[in-house]
Order: sequence, then C-alpha cells, then structure tokens
Amino acid sequence: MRTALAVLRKDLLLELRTFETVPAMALFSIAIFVIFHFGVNRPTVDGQLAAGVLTVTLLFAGILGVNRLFVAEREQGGFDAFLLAPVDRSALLLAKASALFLFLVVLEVIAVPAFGILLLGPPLSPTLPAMILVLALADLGIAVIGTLVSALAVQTRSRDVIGPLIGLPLLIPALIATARAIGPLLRPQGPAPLPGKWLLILALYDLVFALVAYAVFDFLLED
Amino acid sequence: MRTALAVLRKDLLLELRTFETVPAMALFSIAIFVIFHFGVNRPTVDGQLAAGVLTVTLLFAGILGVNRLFVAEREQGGFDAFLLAPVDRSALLLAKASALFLFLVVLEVIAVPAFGILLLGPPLSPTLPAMILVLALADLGIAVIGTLVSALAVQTRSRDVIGPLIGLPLLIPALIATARAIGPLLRPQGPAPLPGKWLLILALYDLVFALVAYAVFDFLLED
Amino acid sequence: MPTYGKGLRGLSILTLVTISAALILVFFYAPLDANQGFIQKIFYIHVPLAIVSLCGFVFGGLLAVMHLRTGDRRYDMRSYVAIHMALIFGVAALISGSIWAKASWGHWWVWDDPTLVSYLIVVLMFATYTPFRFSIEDPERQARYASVFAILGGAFVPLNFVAVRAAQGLVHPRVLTVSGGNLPGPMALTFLISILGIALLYVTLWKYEMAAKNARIQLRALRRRVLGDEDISPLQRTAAPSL
Amino acid sequence: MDTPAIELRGVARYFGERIALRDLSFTVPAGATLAVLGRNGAGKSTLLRVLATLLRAHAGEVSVLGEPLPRRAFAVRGRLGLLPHEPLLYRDLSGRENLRYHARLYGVGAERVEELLRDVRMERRADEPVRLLSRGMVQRVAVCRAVLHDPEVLLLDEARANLDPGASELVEPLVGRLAGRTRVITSHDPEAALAEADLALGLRDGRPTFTLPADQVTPDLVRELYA
Amino acid sequence: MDTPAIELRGVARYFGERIALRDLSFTVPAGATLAVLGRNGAGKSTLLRVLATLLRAHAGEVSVLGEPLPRRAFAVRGRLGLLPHEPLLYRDLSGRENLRYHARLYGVGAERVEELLRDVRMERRADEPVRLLSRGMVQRVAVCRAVLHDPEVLLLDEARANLDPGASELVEPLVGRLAGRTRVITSHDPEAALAEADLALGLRDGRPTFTLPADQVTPDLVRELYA
Ligand code: HEM
Ligand SMILES: Nc1ncnc2c1ncn2[C@@H]1O[C@H](COP(=O)(O)OP(=O)(O)OP(=O)(O)O)[C@@H](O)[C@H]1O
Ligand SMILES: Nc1ncnc2c1ncn2[C@@H]1O[C@H](COP(=O)(O)OP(=O)(O)OP(=O)(O)O)[C@@H](O)[C@H]1O
Ligand SMILES: [Mg+2]
Ligand SMILES: [Mg+2]
Repeated sequence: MRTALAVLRKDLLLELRTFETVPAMALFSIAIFVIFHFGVNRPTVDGQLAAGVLTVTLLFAGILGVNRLFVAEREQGGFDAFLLAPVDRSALLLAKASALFLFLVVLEVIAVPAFGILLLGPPLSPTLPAMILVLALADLGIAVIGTLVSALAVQTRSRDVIGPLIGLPLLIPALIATARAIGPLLRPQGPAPLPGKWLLILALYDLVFALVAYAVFDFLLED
Repeated sequence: MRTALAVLRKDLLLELRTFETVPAMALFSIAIFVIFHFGVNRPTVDGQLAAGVLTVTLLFAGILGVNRLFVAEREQGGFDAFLLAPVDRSALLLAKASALFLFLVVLEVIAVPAFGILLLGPPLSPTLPAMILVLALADLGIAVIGTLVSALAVQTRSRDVIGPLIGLPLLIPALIATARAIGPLLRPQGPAPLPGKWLLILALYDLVFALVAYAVFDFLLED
Repeated sequence: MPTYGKGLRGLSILTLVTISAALILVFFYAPLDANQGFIQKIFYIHVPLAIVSLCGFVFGGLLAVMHLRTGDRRYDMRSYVAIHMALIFGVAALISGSIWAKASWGHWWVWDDPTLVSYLIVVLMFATYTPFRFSIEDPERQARYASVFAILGGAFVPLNFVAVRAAQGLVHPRVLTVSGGNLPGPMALTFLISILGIALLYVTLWKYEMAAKNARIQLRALRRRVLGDEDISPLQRTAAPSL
Repeated sequence: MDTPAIELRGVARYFGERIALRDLSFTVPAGATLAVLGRNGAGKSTLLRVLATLLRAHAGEVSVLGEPLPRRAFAVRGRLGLLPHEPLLYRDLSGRENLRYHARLYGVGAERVEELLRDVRMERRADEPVRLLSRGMVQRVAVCRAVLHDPEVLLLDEARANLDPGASELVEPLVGRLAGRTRVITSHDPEAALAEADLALGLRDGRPTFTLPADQVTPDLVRELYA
Repeated sequence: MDTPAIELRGVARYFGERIALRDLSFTVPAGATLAVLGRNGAGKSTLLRVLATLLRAHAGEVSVLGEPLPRRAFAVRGRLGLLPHEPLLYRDLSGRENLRYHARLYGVGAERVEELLRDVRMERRADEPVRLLSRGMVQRVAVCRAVLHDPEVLLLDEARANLDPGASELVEPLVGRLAGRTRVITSHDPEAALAEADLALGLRDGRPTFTLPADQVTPDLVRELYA
C-alpha cells in the first residue's frame, strides 16, 4: 500500500512534468466531439447514439493513455529499479491501475462537460449521478485491462500496436455494457432509470478481470 | 531523396520488425468498427454520421502512427544521428510524412472495405473514386501536421512538452472538411457529387501546411 | 519428458468411430428440419465446431494457468497447441457458419449479429496470439507473456459470451439457451454424438501436434548434445515454444 | 558470524540458446570485495543481475546473505544494492525527486537523500530534470540511488565510469572498500579493480577461468583473459 | 595546406541562464589530437556538440575544416564524426541494420559496414537487436557508426568507456592517434588522454583554465583542474 502510493505519486509527478498523457487524451476527445458537431452537421445527438459517441471517445482516449503507461518504466529502467526494491510486486499493478483510473477521471471531468456543451441534446445535469456511477465502473474496467495489456505490450517489439490490438477486443464487452447503460440516461424525453442488467455485467466484468490481473501480474515482472 | 528513402526504409524495417502489420491493422479496424457498431447500437450508419465515424477512426490511427514513428527517434537518439549526417534536413520531413502517409493508406486499404461491410448502410463501391481522393487529401494533411508537430518534440534533452499537443487543434479543420466531404458520398439514397467547397478547403489546407512545414522544418531541428 | 504418442492409436480409432457414427446419424437418422430442409444438417457440424473451439480457447487458458503455477514450460507448449487447434476449429466454424448463412439468410455474413461478430472478434484476437509470441525474443518471457495472454483470452471468451447473449442477437438462433432444451429427441441425440465426435477430434489432433512438437524438440536437444553448444547460431526467433 | 555473504554452486544462466553463465562456483565472505573481470560479453553484468535477484539462475544454487535465491529473494532485496550500466533514473524527474521516490520504496527517510546529495556535491543541481545533467552528474545520482538504503551487499557494474577523478574520490566512502560492505565489482581497468579487491573472478564466455585471491592474479592471467 | 582543422574564437554557449561554455579560444592543426579535460559538467560534451554542428555557439566564432559554423555546417557534416555518450543506435534494430542505415545516410557502401564489423569482432553478433547486446558490444558498434564515413575530424566523448582492454586495442586503428585524423577527445583518465594527445584544454565550469601542448601539462595543473 505504502509502495503503491509511492509509485502512484511518482507517476503523477512524472505526468505533471512531462504533461504527456492526460492533455493528449483530453484534446483527442474534444477533437472528436468537435468533429461530430461540425463534421456530422447534426448539432446535437441523444439517446443511444449519444451514449455510443461518448463511450467510444472515452475508450479511444483511454487507449492513448494505456500506450504510455509503462513507456517510462521500460525506456528508463523503472522496472528494474522497482524490482530491486523490497516491496510487493502487485503494488505496481495497483499503482498503475490507479494512475490510469485517475487519468481517465480527469479526462472525463474535462470531456463529459465538453460533450454536454458541444454535442448533447438533452441536459446533462439530471443524469449526472447515474452517469458518474456507470463511468466509474467503466473506468475501473479500462484501468485494469489497460494496465495488464500495457504491461504485456511494453515488453514486445511492437508496443504501440499490440497495446490497442489486444486491448480493444478485450474491452468490447465493457464498452457494450457502458454504452447500453448510458443510453437510457440520455433519452431526449429525459433520463430513464439505470438498466441494472448492464450495470451488473459491467461490475462482473470488472471483478473478473481485476481478479485475473491480480493473479497474473507478477508473472509479467519476473526475470 | 536518397536520404528520405534511407530513412523511410529504416522506419519500415522497424515497423515490419515489430509486427505483422496487415493482420494487425485488419483486427484493429474491425475491432474499432465493431466498437462503433455496438456503441451506437445501429445495424448500419450512413451519411454524415458514417463520415464522422470514418474520420474519427482515421484520426485515432493517425495519432497511434505518429507516436510509433517518433518515440523511437526521441528515446534512442535517432534525431541526433540524423542531424549529424551530411543530408538535407527536409528529407526527414519527407521521409516521416511519407511513412505516416503509407501507414494511413495501408490502414485505409483494410479499414475502408471493412467499414463498408461492417457498418456502412449504402454500398461503398460507387463512391470509391471520390472517397479515395478525399482520403488521400486527408492523409496528406494528417501526415504533414503529424510530422511537423512531432518534430517539436525532437530535442531529447531540452524538449518542450506542449509542442506536440498543438497538433490536434491544428488538425481539426482538416478533419471537419474531410467529414463534410465524405458525408454526401455516403447518403442512404446514393452518392451525391463531391462537395467541391470542402474538397478545396482540404486541398488548400494541405498545401498551406505542406509549405509551412517545408519552410520551418529545418528551424525546428536546429538545436 | 513424456511421449505423447501413448494411447494415440486407440484415441484416433475411437474418434473415427464416433465421427462416422455421428455422420451416419446426421444423414440417415436425424429428421429433416421442417422449414430449413437439408441444409440445416450443417447444424451438426457448425455448432459443435463453434462450441468446441470456444472451449478450446478456454482450455488453452487453463493450461496457461498451469504453466504459471508450476513454471513447467511444457504447459506453455500444451497451451500453445490447444489455442492453435482451437483457432483452426474456429475458422472451420466460421466457414461452416457462413455456408449455412448463405443458404438460410442469403448472405455469407451478417455483421449486425452479436454472436457472429463477437465470435469473429474472439477468433481474431487469438489470431494475434502467435504474432504476439513472435515479437518477444527471450523464450522464457515469451512463454510467460503468452500464458498471460492466453489466460486473458480464456477469461474473455465466457464474459464476451454473456455480454453478447445479453445484447439480444438479431438473427442468429438460440437453441442452446438452456442447453439443448427444445431440440426434438432424435436431433438432440445426433447433436450430442456429433459434439462428442468433434470434441474427440480436437483432443486427438491436440495429442498429435504435441507428439510432433516433442519429437522435434528432443531431436534438437540431441543435435545440440552432439554438436556441442559452442557454436550456437545466434538466437533464431520463433513463435513456437522452445524448451 | 561466518556464513559467506555470497555463495554460488554450479550456477548457469541462458538466454534462449545462448549460454551467458555456466558452472560458476565461488564464495565471497562478508565484507570482502570480489572483482569480476572479463571481455565484453563475458557475462559480468548478467552475473550481477543474477545476484541482484533480477535474473533467475537456470542451474545451480545461489545464496546471498545466507538466503537461497530466488526463493527468498524478497528477504535479500532490502539489504542489497545494484549499480548497473543504466542509471535507473527517470529522465524527466529531478535527481532529488528520483531519490525521494526510491527512498519511499526502501522506507528510508528524506534526510538520507539530502545527506547523499551533499556527499556527491549534487545538492545544487538536484532539482534539475536528470535529462539536463551531464553524464557524470547522472552517474553521481545513480550512485546515491544504489547506496540509498545503506546495503550490506553492493553490486557495482563499472561504477566509476564517466566520473571525474574528483568524483571518484567523493563516492569512495559510499561504494569504496572502506565502506565495509561486501562488494562485487566489475571494471575494464584490471589493475585498478584488483587493487581494491580481495578476490578475483575471471570470466570468459560465461565460464570461470580463474577464481583467486586478488593478489595472486598474475599479469599473464589477466593478459590471457583478454587475449 | 595549413588552415587549422578546428578554430574557436571567444566561443560561448548558454543553456538558459546556465553558462556551459565561455570565452573559449583555441586552434587544432590538421592531424593533431586535442584532449579536453575537466570535471563532470565542465562543458566537454557541450563543446563536442558545438563542434559537431549539433549546437549553435551563442557568441564567438567556430570554424571546422576551414568552414565557419553554423553557416556552412552542411559542408562539414560529411567530413566529421561524433561519438557521444549515447550510442545513437536503434535498440530494436540489429547492429548491422543500424550501420547499413547510417551507411546510406552517408552514402557509404555496405562492404564498409562488414569491414568495420569485422574490425571490432562483432560480425557474429551483428544480427541481434542492439537491445540484447552487452554494454561494451554496443559501444563497439557505436564506434563503427562514428567512423563509418572515414571522417577527417573525429570527436570522441570517452570513446573507450565500457570497452575491455582487448577491444580498446581493436578500435585503436579506427579512433586511435595513428588513424591520422584530427581528433578532439575527452576522458576522465587524464594521464591516458594526455599520452595520446598533442594539445590539452582544461575546462572548469565552461571556462578554459589552460590550453597547452599535452607534454607541458604538469600533474599540478591536472590536480587543481579537478580539485
Ligand atoms: C458465419 C456465420 C456464423 C457464425 C460465425 C456462427 C457462430 C456460432 C457460434 C460462435 C456458436 C456457439 C456459441 C453460441 O451458441 O452462441 C453458434 C451456435 C449456433 N449457431 Fe451459428 N454461426 C453462424 C451462422 C449460423 C447460421 C446461419 C445458423 C442458422 C440459421 C446458425 C445456427 C446456430 C445454432 C442453432 C447454434 C446453437 C448454439 C446456440 O443456440 O447458440 N449459425 N454459432
Ligand atoms: N536479455 C538478453 N537476451 C539475450 N542475450 C543477452 C541478454 N542480456 C545479455 N545477453 C548476452 O549475454 C552475454 C553476456 O552479457 P553481459 O551484459 O553479462 O556481458 P558483460 O560481461 O557485462 O559485457 P560488458 O563488459 O560489455 O558489459 C552477451 O553475449 C549478451 O549478448
Ligand atoms: N540541454 C541542456 N539543457 C540545460 N543544461 C544543459 C544541457 N546540456 C548540458 N547542460 C549543462 O551544461 C553543463 C555541461 O554539460 P556537459 O555535458 O558538457 O558536461 P561534461 O563536461 O560533458 O560532463 P561529463 O564529464 O559528466 O560528461 C552541465 O552543467 C549540464 O548540466
Ligand atoms: Mg556489462
Ligand atoms: Mg560529457
């Protein structure tokens, strides 16, 4: 735990210094919204379509973050440094996943309002509580899968390709669930109650992969 | 020219080394479209929406490509090595831009047909010639801007970090133009003629930035 | 190192028998489908193929778990072969499915059906398994990472299945909603036999492949012992596990 | 107590088919210094990485501070410091930030960081991103990193590379013989290495050519080691 | 012809407020070797990067091979080789692929690559990704890179770091004095550096402390340079 905090702290510091990941993610998603707004000369979207656009955007932005997650560790020997320390290895998983989770939250704090302003037809505010719940679950899934995939990809000769390549398919179920869960919230005629089924699937998905990740992560670090 | 070829060759080598690119891209684009499919939960999309989806995919791939093309240079001193050589610096611009362009073309060769069967309502074939023209212009824009902006990140030691971020905003006009130009081609009731206005804007945009890039690139590389 | 040849002959014979039995049942016993007619019989190939391939992927994942638990590289080999075979079966399922689709829906492929598309995603994802292995030099790391990949995939298959089931399929039938429930008796029997047959086929092929791989590795080991490891050619990269 | 600080028996390590180390056996008593000599590619760094628990041995037994590796690796890590070829520092963080991070990983207080920075005369440059430092300054910070937790066993891979003569004296009390640590050092300056070592190990293509007290290593032995 | 190979007049280079080099003036006649000595951070690498046209001088005049920099930089690049701290190689490409790439950039034939690889005894390891090579092997390939185009002026930043004694002899004909190139070398082994130099430049915080024929540099001068 102390370790995870130390690593997380380091990662956030690094992000503050290099300013590489989060701004890129945020700009990317805003760019997408702008494209849809002006490009798809449909001033507003709602319902399932809106949910889809939002989810897909966040997912892609997330992938961009995933790709950078372990680059510094690899290029600058952070892995070795961490492995030399007398600490529990799964702390790295915890730290990286939390870092990614935080990045995603920051991203959404920027992107979701932007979405509300740029693209969304129905008002955002009434749906916010439910929305936050869904997105939190989604972020959790992306964070866990993303960390795992990123750790897998970063040691291969094709980091930047393999990450998204394995990550996107793996995340499809989570994406389906998220989009379907958000859809009803953005109905033009005002939000419907959260579809519990999809929340359940999302939660299940998070749980399963969290457990898998915890079980296998150490093997990604071993010599 | 010879130089540009040498650099291009090296980049392709690094690429091919790293992954069987084509199957990767196939899976990649299929995954993306399936994600869109499930996201927006529509059997098919058409018109501006379809155009928007295609453009966003392009942007996403472009960003991944840019990272791929410049990270190695930055982390492993490839730029210094190049700057030491008795060659014309704009060769690097040419090489990187073409590499990026190729990358995007290869992706589209796979992704557009996949898009046609997966997601697109109206048939693709009648619109192909026009589509190719638009996409070519779009790729050019992305390639040039991508290269130009990444060059800002060259200076390994004292590199400025905000530089790369201005890329996305710069790209947005081109992307909007692309979406607008493609939109009419994908109308459910069959393709309309290419909207010359947007095509012109796109072409103009490419031209301007190509010139700007050519003009300023050397200075970006200067220490 | 165990030889995987053991019991292969018996198994092969059993497989042959079961499959031919299945075929006989399919063509002479199972009744013609009321509205689809003869083409429906591909059901007895397609569905088992699809299901066995999915199970094969999961099987590969379980073997990968064993590899990581025991650290025994042979499990990695087994997992590799299991996934390899499942991939082949998967492609076969795709093909048989599309034939059926062409016959009964008029298209080779229906994209807006979750079952089909998600299955394709699964197959494609495991299609990157080999290239993924290939892009890691160090054999040990390759083995470990491939196992993690396999486990991810193994966990992914059922989850994906659930998510897809929840998102109502549009055209793709759902017979096995409560596992073979509403199949008429003879069809059910035939179906069970053919599933058994395909499953046996999978196991047999798996064992064959394992035996072959083993032979190759032992040969290489012998060669190394004879030639001596002084002048080893620089690391040649392969996707296949090398012990 | 007299359990040897480091003990190897018949150790081998492969990378795929390449044999990086083979039938390596030696013991280093506590407080002693072992100099590992050998050509480029002889296996020195690999040996250090094995001792540092970063690589598993594929054959034979390794025990450090009486703990068998890799089984009890976690018990050893906190008591052992490695200074490899790479500085293991984040280029975009300052030296101080890097060391603070490692201090947290090792559960060491921040004052220790300041103390070390002063020892290597980097206190005035400690807030610049490492990527802006000169090569030797980076090496100084890397030395601090390696000795941050005051390890009992120190593994030094050409520790003095890129350090100016003054700086090598500065780091002497940290990584030198008198620090009283058990040390395994590698160097491409055999004389210097032997001068500060008690034992010497000659490696050739991963095989030991000699394992002797440092003072018994004749120039001929050295010459043929590199020939 | 007797235009000096390298000539500096009142050269200064800043990084922000930091002064990395100031009022630096010296000339190196063609074929001679200049040893640049100084503490970590004295400005040695910066000087080499200025001479290599990678950095602009902020004040004063630099001319290499009679060509004023940076104006005529392009005329100089092909005739000058730099071996910096970093190997400047792509880790995921093999040594051979890296050198082939540079050979194309410099318009040099592939046979030259093979010849060099043989010279440094790397021909059997030349097809492995650089990432998997030992540190010294990487350095050998880096040396090949620097002399690929047989440059008239050679700038060596601690060229022999990480090379075993045998390897330093191997690279002697490539980067050594007898190769007959004009050389600017840095090293943290003053004796060795002075031994193979004609001229010596002492740098301290970017300022020259002495510029003398190598044989006139007294141990005291050296000592106070590092003190
Ligand atoms: C390329 C096209 C097809 C693919 C990729 C495909 C794929 C699959 C898969 C993965 C399964 C097992 C998993 C599951 O049960 O959901 C399955 C089962 C089945 N498929 Fe297909 N299929 C295709 C075409 C068809 C067609 C055209 C039909 C009939 C009109 C059909 C009928 C069935 C039936 C009845 C099952 C039984 C299992 C169940 O109830 O889901 N399939 N198919
Ligand atoms: N990760 C790896 N994968 C494959 N081979 C490796 C790996 N690491 C090292 N090797 C090989 O193992 C051998 C020993 O490498 P090592 O780095 O231990 O040599 P060294 O004695 O440290 O050499 P140097 O003096 O140049 O540092 C070399 O042939 C090297 O190529
Ligand atoms: N890109 C840069 N930005 C800011 N400061 C820099 C940069 N490059 C070098 N410096 C500073 O300039 C000074 C000289 O650095 P330089 O690398 O030339 O030292 P050096 O003599 O090579 O030292 P060493 O012997 O350690 O290699 C150092 O204080 C260094 O921090
Ligand atoms: Mg080494
Ligand atoms: Mg330097």
